[in-house]
Amino acid sequence: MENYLKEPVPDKQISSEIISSGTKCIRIPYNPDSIIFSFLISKYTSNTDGFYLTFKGECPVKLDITPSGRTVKIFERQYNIGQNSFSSLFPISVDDIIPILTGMFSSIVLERRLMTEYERNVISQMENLGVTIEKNIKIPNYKNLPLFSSLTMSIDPFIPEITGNREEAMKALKEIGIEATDRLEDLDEAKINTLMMRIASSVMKINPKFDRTDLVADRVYFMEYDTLELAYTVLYFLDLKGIGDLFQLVFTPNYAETLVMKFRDEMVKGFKINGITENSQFYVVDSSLKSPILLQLIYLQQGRVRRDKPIFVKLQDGLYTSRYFLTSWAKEGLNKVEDKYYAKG
Amino acid sequence: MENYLKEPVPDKQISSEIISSGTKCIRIPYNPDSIIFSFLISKYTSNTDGFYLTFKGECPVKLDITPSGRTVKIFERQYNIGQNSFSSLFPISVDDIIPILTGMFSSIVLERRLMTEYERNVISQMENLGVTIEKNIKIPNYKNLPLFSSLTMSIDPFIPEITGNREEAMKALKEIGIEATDRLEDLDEAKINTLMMRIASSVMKINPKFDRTDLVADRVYFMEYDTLELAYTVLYFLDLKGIGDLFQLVFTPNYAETLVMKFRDEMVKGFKINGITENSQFYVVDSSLKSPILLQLIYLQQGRVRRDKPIFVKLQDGLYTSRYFLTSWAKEGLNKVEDKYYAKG
Amino acid sequence: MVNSKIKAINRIMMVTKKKILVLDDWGPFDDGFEEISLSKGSEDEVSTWLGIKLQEKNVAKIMDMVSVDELGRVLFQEKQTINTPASLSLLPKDFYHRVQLLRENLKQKNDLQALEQLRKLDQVVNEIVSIRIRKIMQLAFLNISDESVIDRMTNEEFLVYKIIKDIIDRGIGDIIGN
Amino acid sequence: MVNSKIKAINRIMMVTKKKILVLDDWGPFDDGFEEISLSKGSEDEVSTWLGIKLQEKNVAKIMDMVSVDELGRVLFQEKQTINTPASLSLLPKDFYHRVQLLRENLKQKNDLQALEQLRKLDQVVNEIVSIRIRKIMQLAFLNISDESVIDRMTNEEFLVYKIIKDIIDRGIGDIIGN
Amino acid sequence: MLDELVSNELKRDNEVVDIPQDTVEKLVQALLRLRRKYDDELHNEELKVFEELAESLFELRLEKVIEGIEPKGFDKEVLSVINVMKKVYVGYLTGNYYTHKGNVLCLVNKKAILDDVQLEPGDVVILPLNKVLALITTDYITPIEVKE
Amino acid sequence: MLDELVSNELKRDNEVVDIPQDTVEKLVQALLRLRRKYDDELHNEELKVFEELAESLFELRLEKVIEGIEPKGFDKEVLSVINVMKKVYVGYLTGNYYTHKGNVLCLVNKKAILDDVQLEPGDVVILPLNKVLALITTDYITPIEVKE
Repeated sequence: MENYLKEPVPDKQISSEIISSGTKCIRIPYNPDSIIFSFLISKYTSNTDGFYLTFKGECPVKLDITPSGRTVKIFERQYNIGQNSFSSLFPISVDDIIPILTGMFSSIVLERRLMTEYERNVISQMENLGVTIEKNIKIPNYKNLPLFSSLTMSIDPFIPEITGNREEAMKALKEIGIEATDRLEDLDEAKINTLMMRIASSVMKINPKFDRTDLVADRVYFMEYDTLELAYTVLYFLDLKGIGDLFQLVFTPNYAETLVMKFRDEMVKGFKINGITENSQFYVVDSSLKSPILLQLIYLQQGRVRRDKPIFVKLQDGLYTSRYFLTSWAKEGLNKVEDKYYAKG
Repeated sequence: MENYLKEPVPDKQISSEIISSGTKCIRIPYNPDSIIFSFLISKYTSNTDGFYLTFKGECPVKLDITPSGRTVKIFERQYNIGQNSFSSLFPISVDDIIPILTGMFSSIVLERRLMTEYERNVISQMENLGVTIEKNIKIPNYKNLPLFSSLTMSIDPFIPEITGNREEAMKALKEIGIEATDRLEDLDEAKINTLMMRIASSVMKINPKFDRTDLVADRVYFMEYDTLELAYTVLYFLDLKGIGDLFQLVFTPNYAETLVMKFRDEMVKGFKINGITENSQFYVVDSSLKSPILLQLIYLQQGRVRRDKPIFVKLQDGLYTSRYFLTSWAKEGLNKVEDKYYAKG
Repeated sequence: MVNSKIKAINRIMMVTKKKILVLDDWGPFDDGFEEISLSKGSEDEVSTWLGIKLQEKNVAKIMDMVSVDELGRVLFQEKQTINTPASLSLLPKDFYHRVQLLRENLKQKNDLQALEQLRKLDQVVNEIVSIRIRKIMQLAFLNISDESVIDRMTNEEFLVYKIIKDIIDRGIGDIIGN
Repeated sequence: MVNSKIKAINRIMMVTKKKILVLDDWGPFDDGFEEISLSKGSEDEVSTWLGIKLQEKNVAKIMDMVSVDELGRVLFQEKQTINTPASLSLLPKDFYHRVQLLRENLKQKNDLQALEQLRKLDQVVNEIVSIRIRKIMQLAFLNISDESVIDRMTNEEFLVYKIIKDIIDRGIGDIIGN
Repeated sequence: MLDELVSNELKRDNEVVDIPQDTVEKLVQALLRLRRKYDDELHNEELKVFEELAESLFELRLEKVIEGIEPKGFDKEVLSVINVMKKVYVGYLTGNYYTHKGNVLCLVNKKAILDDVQLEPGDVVILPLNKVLALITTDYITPIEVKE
Repeated sequence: MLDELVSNELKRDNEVVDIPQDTVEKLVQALLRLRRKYDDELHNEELKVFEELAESLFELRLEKVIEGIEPKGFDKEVLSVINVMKKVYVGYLTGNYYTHKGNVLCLVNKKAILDDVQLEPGDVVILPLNKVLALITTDYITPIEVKE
């Protein structure tokens, strides 16, 4: 009875079909986009007894990420939604714009991909609710933050010496005649060009294939929120704190402000990445940036890591990782890796 | 890996093997002997968290009653214990004599069988703890009760007109020159003979195959308890009240006194059985004796019912039966049969 | 806590023993702990709840009761020593419970004379409570915890005494150093 | 119940506002409900817990405090009207809490003079409590529930008043007909 | 705010104040953010003050329910647990359950996994009193009653 | 006997009386038999009197625990539930759980069947506060904390 549709059919109907199915349970992969989407679904189910997300158990509704794309299974019907993020399937409303955008962009950033046609279309539909889209530089929240701050937080592209180092970021800006506290809109065309050149040349040192055009992307904002910054924030806290922050962001979207502020506070302290080693089962990154997901993003740019091999962070008292990389784990947030545990799992 | 032993091997070791296996769960058929045996096991398990009896679920220890005899499965080992009651396997101790005897005789009475060699052997071993055995008349507690009372409670043999009717019992005794309040020990040989004749002739009216020798059996007593009376008591309350009375009897054996007293109180009120009808799925007995098990015992003597077809009792407001006959039921004690429920089940 | 304690005191009183006069043979009754048999004309002791039930059935009469006259005497005594807290007169622990039983008896009679007695009873008890509670407060306040004085209180009065004493001790204690 | 209520009253007082004198610029501080900024030399109001913390850090000084002298005046006033319950003098709701703050201040000083003051304070407060509780009991007993009188009680005193009044009302009520 | 809630609770002696979910929601969300945002001495002190107030609110409301006052408000269901506890406690102590040394005989109401054992409705379990209580409030089991 | 237990509980203001299981056992077994044996007006009245006493014992002991006195005796574990309740209540009200309108985000601790859904350790559930409480006491779930 499986109704497998070969052609991707992303469709807002899928969400309403899930909601109206009355399901109180979704099986999902441990991934920010699917988590956010499921919380959005749970927000609109009328079930007052409870809502359940399982990662290994059986449920009538099941989200999957396969090499050939994402699928949604609702009882016997299966939809193939291709590359599109789950969250982009959710009906647009002012109340849910922040979680929808966060889910979408966490997927886009995590997978280092472009927006799909469908997702771009979703964004257009959001424009009358205040969402803006423009081609611009891929550093977080250049609209509202001083440039040194945006540069410090730039994970993808990772700018050697500058990312994670506020002083170096300020120095670099000063060298090309930009005030550290200037925002992008304070710069003239020439200065913007110089800035882009400066960034690109830095990035190329570790990633020779990088060029200036890679610095520009479709940049989506909603109110004071930059979707890129939101995505980093959510990836970071999913690693360090776990699923809770995603829950709160979905149910009380202005919680995003708390999270983004906290993310900036943590980033402004700066961090160092001292190198990566590898064994047959995992990578170890010696770093004061504690987020294995962001570290993977950084090393993916340099072609130094494989996606399917977990990243462990080396801290003073041992190796740590997050549930994202050890999905068999029953703990949220960053946790110490027990040697024997990992040997088993 | 099944270790199926063809020859029956009843053995006290089986109980200790179950207890030392540390199981906290036994799967059993809904039957007084297996229930009592399981409660005895649970009494000696060191598990302080809980003990579980399941009738359909899976457990490492499993009791079964098959056409070819009883089996006990402990993890991968299976023992075939033949006709012997489960309770007879339990190690003898003063504390547990009452529940062991009750379990054994509930099985013997319910199955209308003789004691097995093994069970007789168990009884001999109990003799130094005060258990007595003698060939004597099969009416309940002739040692301690006035004869009219024993006769009134005689379920097997069922004595037409006399069972369940105190006045008729007294009248019958008077007719053969016995004081209603006499006990068996007050009678001389001749009077005992007359009494046996009188009973046999009554029984033969409905069961022509019956003769005087059928009136005599191995009669086992412990303190003031007659095992036959205990067996009727437990069968009766399993029907009317459910598993709780069996639990209490196992854990606090002198609870037997409360139960036996209560059983006598109920029996002394008398009862009438107005006849039986049958359809494809069940028998209906119109009776003021509310115990379907005891009613089945009565009709089995006359060859009027099959064991595998449930007995429903017709009371004023509808048909009732007990969990013993509807094992799919999740309710204890006598419950009303919903038409649609039974049609389904 | 206060409510729970008052409730508890009343409930305990339902199982304390009361003297009865047996009006009719009764029993045996197995109360789960002992077997009770009463013979007509004898005096005996039973739990209050049972006494009440037996009285309802005219099987017995509770003897540990107060009469309206006795109440009058208690009041007179209290009034005489109205300003001497330590002169609290000795009442049985279940005094107020006895008053309640008396009230219920009078209520059931439902004739004019009984109603008049009821009215008088309420007035007298009101005064007794009023004087005694005032004395008990004084005792608590003066920090008098003499066994002999405390023994003169009913169960409820002792509870009141303890609560007030606790408030005073704590009130001061809480402020002056923890 | 009594314990829980007293605890609750003390806890509520930790979030009630207190006047402070700001000794140093401080803030902004986001307390989750508002943003607080204090400028040196100004007077302001903050939650008691924050006032205490700021005082510890020498950022502010709590002004709603009592002094040992003030306590003396209160005692004098109470003594003068010792037999007139209704003449309870008006104290701030958090009077005893202020006394506690004063005590802690004195304790921290840890010099001879402070110790002497502490001793005196305890004695004075002890007397104040004693007189006032006696008056409050009288008020409860006389069934005086005048707003104007109740307003003069501190939070704790009002609780005591209510408990005693409840006992009296109930004590009588429970017996005289349910 | 929390101090007002506690204060109202103190004022009403004979009822559990009907605090609506919305009132609580505002407080909870504000404190959640505070907790998530800050981790310094002052904010921790502030949270401690709030925690103590919340504790007092719990104590005052629960004590009312224990004394028989009807639970109301956002925590109605939570407070009602006391009444279930009371019923089970009384049932146990007055011999309305089949029991031995604090263990109680119960019937399973719905599919459950207890102690890693998968159980079906109608199965029978012997459990210590505290577990009985917890599993009753989740409706997994019912003690078998001696007299209904 | 039960009235003595209640009476002792009244006398001690600052402790929960350490009532041993054995004491309770005798009472429970006696009343169990009484209940099973009789069903008449007088015995039912007697049982009512005992039920009220048991209720008082519960109220007095529980109120002590609410006020912070350590639970003791045969019902220690039952009374301790109050402290779990208090912790969860305070955690909820002061924003230590991820929450929305009285629903709380929790992690599953061990295999469980909730609402007919079979769950594994590490699964995530959103539950109303009262359910959270019941399932915490059975150790099926733990609310995810905003700050540990």
